[in-house]
Amino acid sequence: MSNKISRRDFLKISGIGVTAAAVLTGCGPASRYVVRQSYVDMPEYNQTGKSTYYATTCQECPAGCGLIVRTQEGRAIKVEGNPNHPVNQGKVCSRGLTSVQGLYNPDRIGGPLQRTRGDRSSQPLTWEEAVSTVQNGLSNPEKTAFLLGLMPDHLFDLVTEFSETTGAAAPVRYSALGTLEGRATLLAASKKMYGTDQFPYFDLSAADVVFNFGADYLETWLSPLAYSRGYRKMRKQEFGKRGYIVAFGARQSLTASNADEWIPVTPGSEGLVALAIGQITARLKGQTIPALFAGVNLQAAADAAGISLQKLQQLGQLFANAENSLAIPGGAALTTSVGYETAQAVLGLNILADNLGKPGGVFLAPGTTSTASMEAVKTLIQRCLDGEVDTLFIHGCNPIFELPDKLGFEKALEKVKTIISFAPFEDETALVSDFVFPDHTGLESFGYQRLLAGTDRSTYSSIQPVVQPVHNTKSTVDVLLAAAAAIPALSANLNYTDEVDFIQQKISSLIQAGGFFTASEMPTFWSKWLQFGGWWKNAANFGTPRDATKLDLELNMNTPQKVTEGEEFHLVTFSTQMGDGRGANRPWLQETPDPQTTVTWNSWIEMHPATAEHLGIMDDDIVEITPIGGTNTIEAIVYLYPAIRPDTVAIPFGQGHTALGRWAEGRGVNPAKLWSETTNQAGELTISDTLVTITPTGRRRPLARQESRVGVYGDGEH
Amino acid sequence: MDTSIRLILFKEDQINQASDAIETLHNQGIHDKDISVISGVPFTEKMLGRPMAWTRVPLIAISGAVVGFIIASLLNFLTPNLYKMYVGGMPLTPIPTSIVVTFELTMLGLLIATFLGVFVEMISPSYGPKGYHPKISDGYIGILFSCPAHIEEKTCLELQDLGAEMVDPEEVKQP
Amino acid sequence: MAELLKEQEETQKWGMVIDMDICSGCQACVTACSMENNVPFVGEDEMAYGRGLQWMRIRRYWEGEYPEVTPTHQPMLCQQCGSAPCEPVCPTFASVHSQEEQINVQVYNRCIGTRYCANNCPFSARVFNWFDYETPAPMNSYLNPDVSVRRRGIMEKCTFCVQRIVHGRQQAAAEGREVEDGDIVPACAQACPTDAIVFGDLSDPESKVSKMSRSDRAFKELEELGTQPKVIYLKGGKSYGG
Amino acid sequence: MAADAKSLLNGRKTAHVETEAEELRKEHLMLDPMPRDEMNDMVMEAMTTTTKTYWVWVIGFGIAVAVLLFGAWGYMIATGMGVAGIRRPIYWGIFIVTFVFWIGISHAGTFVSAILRVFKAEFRRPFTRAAELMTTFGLAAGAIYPLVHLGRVWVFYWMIPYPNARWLWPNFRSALEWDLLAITTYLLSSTIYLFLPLIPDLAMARDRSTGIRHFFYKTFALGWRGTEAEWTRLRKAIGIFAFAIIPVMFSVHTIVSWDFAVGQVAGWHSTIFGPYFIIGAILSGVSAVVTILYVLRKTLKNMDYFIRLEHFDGLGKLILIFSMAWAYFFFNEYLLSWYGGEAAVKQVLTLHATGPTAWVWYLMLICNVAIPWLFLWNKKVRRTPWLMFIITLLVNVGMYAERYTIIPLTLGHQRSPFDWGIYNPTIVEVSIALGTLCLFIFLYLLASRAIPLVPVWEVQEGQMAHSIRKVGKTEVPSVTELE
Repeated sequence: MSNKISRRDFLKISGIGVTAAAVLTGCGPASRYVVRQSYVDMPEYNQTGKSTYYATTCQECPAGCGLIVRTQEGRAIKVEGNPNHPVNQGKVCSRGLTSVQGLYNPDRIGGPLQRTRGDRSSQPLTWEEAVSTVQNGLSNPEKTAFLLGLMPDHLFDLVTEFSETTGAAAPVRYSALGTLEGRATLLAASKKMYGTDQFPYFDLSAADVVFNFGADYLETWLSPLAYSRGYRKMRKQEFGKRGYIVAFGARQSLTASNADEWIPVTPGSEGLVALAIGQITARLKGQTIPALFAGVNLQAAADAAGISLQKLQQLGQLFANAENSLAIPGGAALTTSVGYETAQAVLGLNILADNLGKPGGVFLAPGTTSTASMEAVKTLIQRCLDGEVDTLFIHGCNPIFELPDKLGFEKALEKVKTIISFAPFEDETALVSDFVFPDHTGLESFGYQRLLAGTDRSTYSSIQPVVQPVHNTKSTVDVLLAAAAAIPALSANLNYTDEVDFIQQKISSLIQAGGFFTASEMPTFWSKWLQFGGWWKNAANFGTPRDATKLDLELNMNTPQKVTEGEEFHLVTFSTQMGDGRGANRPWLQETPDPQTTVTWNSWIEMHPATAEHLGIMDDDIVEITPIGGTNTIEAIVYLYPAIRPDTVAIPFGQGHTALGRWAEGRGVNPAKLWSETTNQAGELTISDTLVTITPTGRRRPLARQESRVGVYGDGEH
Repeated sequence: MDTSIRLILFKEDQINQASDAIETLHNQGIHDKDISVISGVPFTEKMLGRPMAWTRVPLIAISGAVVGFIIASLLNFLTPNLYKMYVGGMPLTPIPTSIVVTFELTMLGLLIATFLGVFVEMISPSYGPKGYHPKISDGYIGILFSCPAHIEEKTCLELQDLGAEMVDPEEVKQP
Repeated sequence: MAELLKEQEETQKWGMVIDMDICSGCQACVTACSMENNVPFVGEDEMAYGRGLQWMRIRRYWEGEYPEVTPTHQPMLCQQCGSAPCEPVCPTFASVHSQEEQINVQVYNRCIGTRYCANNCPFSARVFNWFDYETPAPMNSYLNPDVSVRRRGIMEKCTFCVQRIVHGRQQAAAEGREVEDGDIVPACAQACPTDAIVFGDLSDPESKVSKMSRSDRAFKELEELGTQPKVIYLKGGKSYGG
Repeated sequence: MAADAKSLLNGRKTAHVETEAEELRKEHLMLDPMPRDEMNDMVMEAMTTTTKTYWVWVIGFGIAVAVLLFGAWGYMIATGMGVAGIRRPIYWGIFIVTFVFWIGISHAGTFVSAILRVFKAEFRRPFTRAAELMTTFGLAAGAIYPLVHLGRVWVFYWMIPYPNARWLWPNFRSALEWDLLAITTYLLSSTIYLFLPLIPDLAMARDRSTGIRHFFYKTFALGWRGTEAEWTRLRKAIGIFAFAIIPVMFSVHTIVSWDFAVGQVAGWHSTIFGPYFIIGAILSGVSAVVTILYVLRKTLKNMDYFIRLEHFDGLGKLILIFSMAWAYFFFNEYLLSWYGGEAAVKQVLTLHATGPTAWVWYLMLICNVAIPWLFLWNKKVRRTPWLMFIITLLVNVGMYAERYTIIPLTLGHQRSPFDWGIYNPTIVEVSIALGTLCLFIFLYLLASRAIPLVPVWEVQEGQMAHSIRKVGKTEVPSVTELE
């Protein structure tokens, strides 16, 4: 079936994209951009009444899925998946689908502007003034700092090059999404256990038994569409084989609810459980118990996790007896003080299961990456506080919203002389910046993205504008290059005429690198690159993880924090379709119900009905949530969630914006306000260690849920 | 022949005298067609010894019902075929639903025609002597008759003997 | 009647199979449907009052008791009933059966908004335009030109992406061939990350939907009402072997 | 006969009569005749007396209609149906509830003047007109709702079958189309049925009025003189109507019930809905007649002569009977649905009785069953007009609750609990509902001063047929068959 789609859709891509045509006709760089034209004078590829399809890459999260955007009369109409793209193979998630609502968002910033920090009003600037402002900042490289998002894209490469040539500090990267995924911890543990700086790829498709320790791989984790495909294949294996999934976690995520079994373990005890399972497995397999698993006391582990020893034994048996067992660490399990150890223990289970590099086991996704750890953010904050940063460039990241209040980032910003935000929307950070030089949104810009997690082959995904820029925005890469060009010291090293030139130079090595298409020279390669949505290898070239430790390491796995029953609660923050919060201004993301609760347009706090009854709280009551040892409180509306541990409450991330436009502002709460600023061994925020108390406020507010309030809990309960 | 239209009145409880009066008129050679009885309450013709009044209301009513039935049948069985539209797995012209429409429209035709019958007959020219007096609606029974001049006096006297109240011909006019 | 049935058999019957075993409940189909079909968003207050306009909804029921509690997710959309209860009750033929596609079509232009069809739909698959929903400029730029934008006072519902069906047929005709299985994919099936939604021609016994609909896991929602739904669900569930 | 009438008239004039006969006369209007001219004067006086208070009420209700009904409706048309409280899955709310309510009320006139006429229930005579007016105005108020509840009322005429540029005829398989036809038929025929017996009374009013009133009455009296031919055709027409309008009346409320019963909604799809609705409608209609009679008697001049305790008594008995019949149908419907065991239906029934809105269900049972049964067996209660006023108001509250249970509360709890919803009527809906009540009262207020509210000729006809007859040692009323 998918073959047919691809043929049909590719016919419609009509060979060559907008800019490719311009390049082929030999025009100068300026005409690489689409020029605004009247409807009566549309270019020939924009036939009235006929759709034109462009391949590009989704910029809503770092997964880098390939898109095909249907355009008509110069408008982006509908986002569809690129059927040939190795990550998503024609599929697309809610976030990608709503990216046109970002493109055409009425709350976008129309052009470069200057403002007094914190003041919503602003003065417009010209791009010349903007470039010279950037130039001022860049001319003093030691005193600059870059804060970027997680995308491994061309901007990151350019900034990295800039810092390498000038000796400026390397760009700092942060995204709350990365924190919620436990990305840094996973990468650090993977390096420790498997020896490389590569993301492990967990091959669900052929696994018999999957033990999932907290990864929300069907929702937001690393590359949800790639993992959803794996999930499907796992359920539909040959000869009717249907893999068995066990999910561990204090809160049942959508991913966990699609597992066959959900084990509600105490937050922070996942590592102990993994170790215990390892010990049981090793024993059942008749192996000598490796040092990694030897130290754990089964009974203690079961007690700490809040499950029975019998259950633990049973799980161990399940894992040991399966032909292809797989263990996945991620999410809330990794964002604790023992997250790093937990990740190692879980990755160690895979070594024990002997599945490295085997179908249904663990592979390494092609492409190395550096961790984006909280330590770097902390260093940046320190630099700011020390007055070492004169100019701070912020792109693709909204630190005011995404970082815990306790880190003091906002305070540190006061010491920075010039803050330049490249945000296309008035987000919280853009509001406290001196300048906002809005970048294009993903569907208007050029670029590429190196894919690091969800692909089985080396992949560069191409980004091209599918429509003319809606506003007077300018690509950040162009701004930086234009500024650099005026600085002799830089222009010598950063010898790129503009963004497209930069991209072409960067991808020129791919021409002969053996992708699924070849070309003799750049223009042809470029046109195919744009047409197909990127470049990738013909066949899978997974890396095989090494067993770097022989499971000889011993882990010092602390038992999880104890809570006073009925008074203190573990707080789990989970990611939703809002991603790192930037989805909140897409009305259809707001209106698409949360899969588990069907709540729309707001935040909620999930609480077990028994807990709520104990506290005298009803559905839709507003409660005040106070972190233990903290003073910031937030108020959230209670959702009685039957699939959560009674000693745990959970809040989704992404709402609670104080800026970001009409659909995002003043809606819900931001749990980052409660997070502790401590980090674990891998430099990850230990957000899942947050303990809170709950106080009813006596107020109510019905959540905008799609479900009925009664009758949905099955027979008997309601 | 010279005639004049006279009206005599009886009180509502003088129905017996009124029927006697009509008989007197008959005896005087005045035909039923020259006599009209008007009253504030209905009396049957038999009470007054009069021939049955003529009306076509029932016939008109039936015709209306037939028209309604035909219209209903056209709506039911013709219009769905003009622009065929299939709904809910039903045939184009299902009988059960058409019965409802047929019933309503037949009744509508019947009832409207009944009214039209009354209306048309009311505003149509009528036979018999014309004339009216407001006392009729006070319950009086009025007998209108066209009387040849030569027997007028005699008749009037006879009627007065029966207790009839003679109305001045000047006052007898159409309402 | 017999003629009618014969006619029905001869025409194509579009159908959908939803495999609930691999449907994760991620709601991508909901967003995809809304973006494809110009479904307006209504905002928090209206959503809270049950006036969301999603043509597709994932019904989520909790089953079991903690800790064995788990939700079931069932995508619910217009079932395109062969004997649709919504159709005969419409006084103006706004809800009619398309003889060409064998689906239930809602003709927006004819709808006067009695909402009878919506009451009569046992699947609650129909939604009503309570207001005129403005999409503030320039956001209206993304509206799909193939799909009417509905004004206030009319019903709407899933169309099986009829614009895509028509387009697929035209495309096939232009290429001088028959419509092949898989040529036509509605937005939900196209987006579905796990390919749990499959669309095709049920009257073709070799089509993927036909094959899947013969699964012993297949069932139709509220089949006992006799509405002959064209959406077939494949029973899912934990530890079910199929 | 004439002798009887004469003696009665004389008897009335002489003060000395037996107490028994006097009591009978006091009790029965038919035995208490009055010269026609006096009766005419009484009716004319009632019709033409307009006090300041009356005009305050008229203007007050006129403004209320303009604001509550047309203001709120206009606002809703301009804004969208969303200003009403309906939502998924409850697409019909107060509009349809009130619609059914008014259609029910409209059964009053037909029932009183057609069925009671056919069966020669003589006590009907003085208030047939008042009841028929209720039918017409109730229908007028009710017929607004099919328009009000349309999402696009500006194209309502697409439902009307006529050759049109759209090449499209309406769908005669839709119960709403039947509704349109049935209500049109019923509205037209009940208006005519109001008008036909009115003609002689209009002639009466014509004879004793001047100016604009005279012109109005003269026009509408169609030149009525009261000739034998005129009486004959009137009698024939009324005869046809009395028989033909009864099935129409049954069909109207049956079709209203089919709006629900043909649906697949659990709790609606019941074969007994037709008669169940008809009985409910008659119960509510007859109750409303009592309510109106009480108000007329209180506010209109000379009405205590025409409307007597015997009428409250008789209507009270009817209400009791229909309350029992309604309870029978209700139980029948409930038991069989419950026994049938279809899960969805059972769930709906359970939720009616135990859900968050169970009070509506109990209100229905209390007002429709408990109150009539507890009070109306008692002759003293039936003969206490203010008590009857309260009881009949409560019966109509109960009937409103019944329709509310059947429509929004049933729709809210259908087969999929995921979609269940609670319906909260909004101020706009309530305003429109009250607006039609105001419209009804407003029309009634105007009509009470525009047309003779008592069919004088019918009363006189009745009085002429009645007499007191001595049987043994007592005196009893007797009726002479005049027709």
